[in-house]
Amino acid sequence: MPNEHRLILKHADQAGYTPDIECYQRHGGYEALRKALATPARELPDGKKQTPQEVVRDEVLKSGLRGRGGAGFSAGLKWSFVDRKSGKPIYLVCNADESEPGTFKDRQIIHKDPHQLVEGMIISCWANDVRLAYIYIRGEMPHGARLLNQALSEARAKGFLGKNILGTGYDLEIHVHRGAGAYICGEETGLIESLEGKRAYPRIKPPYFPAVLGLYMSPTIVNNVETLCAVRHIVTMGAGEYARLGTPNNTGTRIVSLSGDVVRPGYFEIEVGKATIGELIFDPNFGGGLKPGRKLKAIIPGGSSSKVLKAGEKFRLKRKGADGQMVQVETDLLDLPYDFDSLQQAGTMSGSGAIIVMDDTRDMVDALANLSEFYAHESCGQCTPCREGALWLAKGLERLSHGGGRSEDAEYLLHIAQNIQGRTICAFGEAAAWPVLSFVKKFKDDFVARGKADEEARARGVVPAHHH
Amino acid sequence: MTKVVDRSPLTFYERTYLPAILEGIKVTARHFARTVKGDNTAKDLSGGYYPETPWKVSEGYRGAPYLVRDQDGATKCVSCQLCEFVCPPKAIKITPPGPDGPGADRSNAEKMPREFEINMLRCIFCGLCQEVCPEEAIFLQRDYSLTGLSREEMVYNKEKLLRLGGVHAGVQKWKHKAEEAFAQETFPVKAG
Amino acid sequence: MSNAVTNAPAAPSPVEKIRVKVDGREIEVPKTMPDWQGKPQPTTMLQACKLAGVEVPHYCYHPKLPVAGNCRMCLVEFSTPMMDPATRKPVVNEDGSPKMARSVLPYEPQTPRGAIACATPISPGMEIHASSPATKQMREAVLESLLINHPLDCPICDQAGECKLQEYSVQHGQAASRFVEAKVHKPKAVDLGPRIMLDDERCVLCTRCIRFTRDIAGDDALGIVNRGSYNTIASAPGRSFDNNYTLNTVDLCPVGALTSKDFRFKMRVWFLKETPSVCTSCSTGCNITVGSREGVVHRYEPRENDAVNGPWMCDSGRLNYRWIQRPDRLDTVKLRGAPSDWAAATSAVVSLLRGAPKGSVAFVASARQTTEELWLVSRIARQLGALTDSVPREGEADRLLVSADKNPNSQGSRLTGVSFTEMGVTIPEIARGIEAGRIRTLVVLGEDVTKGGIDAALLARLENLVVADILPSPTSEAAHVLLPGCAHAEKRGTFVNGKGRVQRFQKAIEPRGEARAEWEWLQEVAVALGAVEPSRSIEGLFNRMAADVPALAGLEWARLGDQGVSVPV
Amino acid sequence: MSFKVPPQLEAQLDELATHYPQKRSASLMFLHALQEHFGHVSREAVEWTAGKLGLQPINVHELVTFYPMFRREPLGRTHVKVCRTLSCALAGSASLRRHFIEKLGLNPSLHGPQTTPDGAFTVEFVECLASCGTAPVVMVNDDLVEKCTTSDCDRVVASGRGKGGTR
Repeated sequence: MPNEHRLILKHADQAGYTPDIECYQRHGGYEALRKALATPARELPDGKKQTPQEVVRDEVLKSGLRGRGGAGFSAGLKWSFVDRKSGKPIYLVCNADESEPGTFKDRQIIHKDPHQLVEGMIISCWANDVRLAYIYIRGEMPHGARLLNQALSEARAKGFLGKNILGTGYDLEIHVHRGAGAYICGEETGLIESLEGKRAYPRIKPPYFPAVLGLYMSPTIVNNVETLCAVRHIVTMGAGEYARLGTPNNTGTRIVSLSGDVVRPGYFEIEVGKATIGELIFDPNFGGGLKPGRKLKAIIPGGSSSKVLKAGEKFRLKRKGADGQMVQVETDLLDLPYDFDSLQQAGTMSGSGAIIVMDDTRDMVDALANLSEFYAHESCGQCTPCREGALWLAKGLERLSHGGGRSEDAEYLLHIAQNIQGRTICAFGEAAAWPVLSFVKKFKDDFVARGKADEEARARGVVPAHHH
Repeated sequence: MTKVVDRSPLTFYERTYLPAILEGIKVTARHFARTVKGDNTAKDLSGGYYPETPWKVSEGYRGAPYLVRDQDGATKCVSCQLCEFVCPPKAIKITPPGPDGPGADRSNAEKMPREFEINMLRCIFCGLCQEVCPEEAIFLQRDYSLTGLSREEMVYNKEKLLRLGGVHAGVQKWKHKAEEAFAQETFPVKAG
Repeated sequence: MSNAVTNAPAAPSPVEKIRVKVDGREIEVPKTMPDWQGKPQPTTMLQACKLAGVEVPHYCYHPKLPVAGNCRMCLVEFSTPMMDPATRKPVVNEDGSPKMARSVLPYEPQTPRGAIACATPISPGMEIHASSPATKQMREAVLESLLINHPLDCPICDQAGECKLQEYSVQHGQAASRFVEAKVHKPKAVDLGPRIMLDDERCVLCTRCIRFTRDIAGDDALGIVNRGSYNTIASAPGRSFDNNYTLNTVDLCPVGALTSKDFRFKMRVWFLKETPSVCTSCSTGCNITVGSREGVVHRYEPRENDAVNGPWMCDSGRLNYRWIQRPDRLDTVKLRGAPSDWAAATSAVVSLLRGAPKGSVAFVASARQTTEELWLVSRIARQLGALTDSVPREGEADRLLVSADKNPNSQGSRLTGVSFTEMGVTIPEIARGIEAGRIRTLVVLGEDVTKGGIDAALLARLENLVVADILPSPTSEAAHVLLPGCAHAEKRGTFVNGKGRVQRFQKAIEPRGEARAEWEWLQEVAVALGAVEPSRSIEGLFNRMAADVPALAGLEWARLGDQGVSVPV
Repeated sequence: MSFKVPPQLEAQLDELATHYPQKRSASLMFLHALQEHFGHVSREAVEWTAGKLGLQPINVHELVTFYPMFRREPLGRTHVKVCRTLSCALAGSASLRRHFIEKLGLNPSLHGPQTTPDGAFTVEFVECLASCGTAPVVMVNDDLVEKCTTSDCDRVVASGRGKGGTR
């Protein structure tokens, strides 16, 4: 039976564990920073020399750490893209704008163990020659912002932050910057624009890749809270040890946020890929199953933007067989290992690690209408397909879910969504389109039936019952 | 396909034109007889006693173009000047309202012509103005008997065109827009 | 200031070329091309397509504005040579041609993916499928999106006829809309500033206006307010959008969102005859297009000329056209106050000049007259030994286009020798000459000299006052011979702008009443006096002048083109 | 009402502006601070911020209208934000909102934020508050009420009625 493997949240929920620096240090806090700063330079077998910073960057790359924010891109590779020759300062921004529906993992770290993030950030900044860094926290977390500010001043007082950190001559300043209720600030270039004091309009890429032209047109690293915390553990454990956690190419631990129709919603830190979706939902250690008498209908596996999975769906996963050859294995939804690659092969993504469970009492039309309203509200409106399409979807779904449906609405919705995905400045286009594409394709009968029923009701002159 | 028209030379009698003249006298005599008997109403279109008996025009007859109002009494024309552009004999002359002209008599149609003139002496009743009109504001109506004592009198102005045109109860798209905007309550629309 | 206005570029240094294919046709394009500021940047797909003669539709892109990439209209499908990930070598087909990889969605490899042509740099061997079915579908979809909340009120929209939404709908759109929801209704007839009216419903949020006013005009006055589908262009509450360049946003606006209050509901653009001309409000000489119908000028619009004004012009110049239609225009030839005709008036002028003793005649010819006219004045004056000058007109300059010299042809006046470097220095001398009775005949073209140093009392001392002008003034009131003149829109000719750009302008409308282009009677007088050989047309006159004036040596009317030619000044 | 930023707050804001290499970056933090102090971001606050940061008023006005947390009108003393998004919706947030609305005598069919006539409460639906594991959640001013029940709602209303003064 799988269990949690708590690394980042090891202490967070322990009785008596407090977010102050003394408590953190009692639990080994800031030792990783000391270790990182003391990293010796090293010579590679090919004779090339690595500075201590390069050694740490190399460790992060070797650890196989993948971004925990949504895209699951290798953190070490992301760092390696940074333009270090521009002569401009390099900035690091912690993306704490946790706003993907279903996700509440960063909240736990920020509220319960803020110093861990601060330590992870200081190490990451040092490893990337960053002198100025920001934590972009969502506006709806005022307590989190206060705790982080508190943690930063405590760290400053102890010499972990500020001028000449721990006597190494390294200077770093970190500031907390509050967002103000815009989901699009989670997109890294939108976040950068917002941090520059503008509307969070994502930038066009090319040319504005953050690693080259980011904050103030300087090279910039944007990492998720959990990713930066993981850096701290990679330094402590060493890349090899960290990479042994999880499964190949899906290393380490990650925090899964579980919500919706389960008995025990909550967050669980697991070794990546070491628990299946079924276990996460049904295992008493995790979700504890559905409410009595209910059956699973659908799950959204990686935050609301990921494509929905239907109960009973089967996927063909590529797996290494006993003889080392790649074989295709038919896998049921519930047997999907919860990792980056398996979910990608299942046509969806693990995104921000948030699972939303829906049981058989749920109406897929209404659920999708709810999500589409979210995306219509959160579209920044910069580029045409998303600005117009997101609201169009929401209006169509609102109509369908409130008695104004037509039998052709399923096709109508697919058509609109198809014209958004892949055509926008940022990935919000996909985020808005994917739920629609997947819900309507996988539950097409529900959508068509809803539309037909409305048509028939209208033909009979009946005012639809569910119109509020 | 070529149709061959009979052009055989006239006979001697035909060349005297007497048979045709006699035929004409016969028709006249018949009508004379009917008039005397008091039975002079025309039974068919071609033989009416115009102007005593007005010509009964068929459905879809293309007479003079007039402007129409909508069912609320508002001028439908928005001075887009497409009819002026398309008019083959250049019979239409529109004076747009300009920046400080009067607004439309419907709140959100924004404009209507300051003056709209059709020179009925030039008009060839072709119907292109009606066809091109995006507002269903001008229609060829069933008037064919246009008379006047001067050229000036034959230039119909906006007021006259609207008076002659009457009401056309069509889709009131500007009104519909206004209603839709009103139903939206506020701008920007608040989420919820 | 931006580099919107640049002089003709110096001989370009050789730029590396790369080969790309546009719609299957291979072309060679420079690796870098000038961006909106003229700085070399990697050539974009859109620029490459343009060089290949393939039009890529767009709304937000404008060659003289920073790239925004938000309208998505220029999405195109493309292929790049396939690379072997291991060897980093191109993969080749059996026939040796490079194997191409079509751009596809990473998560849906069967679905083509577009790139915005306005911002995506080309790479060697790239193939741009500017008219492939996938590209067409993307355009169709973007247009559909732009139209769902658009009011479709073309009949009342001033932009109709020059609207990109209309044009692209015809070229790339669908006949029917699938949209069955209620449209978003945004503010209409928003009073954005003294010259601009905004209809937010028509706006496609391309942000050209915002970028123009921020990055070109230097007045960060516009922005987008609200969010998502409710986004609207606005100025800050209580702030008026009123800099001297606001009307350029009307030209830039690809749709009918920003319209000119001056032109509002005045005339449908398809009736307008477009005549290339030059603005006369200052010595910058912005190139303009005069829009007129049936003898009435309805608007000026800037005409792009990178050597002068780029694609812009100032509001004050643009709106300075109403005087052409003033009801009090001089439109009758008068001799000693009585209506006359051109034959009588011209022969009167000839005879009084012919009989005049040397030094008894002076000319004040406005630097608003054409170069040809000024040259004729100078030739006649030389024949008569007469003093000549123009009246200087100074005002405020700005850092973009407006120059302090408010005469459109000061340089023409100087080059032809009518005035000296310091314009107006001779006028006091002329005044003294009249005072002393030495000067008994004064010929004035296009000036009210009572405001320029020769007052009414002095004019009254003259034996002969010949005045050619457009509008009445105390000087024209005092004229013994009054010759109604033409506005620039009513004749042809050239102006030489402050930087020495010789620019020709064409006739847009017929002159008012008996008014006649000044060069016509000036030439008759000059020929009669033996000062010049006759030319039958403005072309001939210009060429004759160019042969005579050293600074214009070698120029020909035909060579001036619509963009003019620079001469040293 | 004249707009006056107290010196203490101004000093705090001046310090905030030093956190960024470019002053414009501080605009969100300025607006947060001004909203906390004045209860909403007025036009004067926008102009003041613009002047302070060397911006044009439109630059700040753009932000106030983009970020939903900024309010251009005064709100109720107790600001109730009910999470509307999926996990909370599954846990019954629509009935929570209706409970608040009915309890406070507001209009259930109206969308958008509503304030009680006495200025005591503002109730609105907001998008995901990132606490989906404890759905449904409601934010009351700065505090999160997790696994919110109707009796929690009643408690919020009762304690909000107790508060006097204006924000």
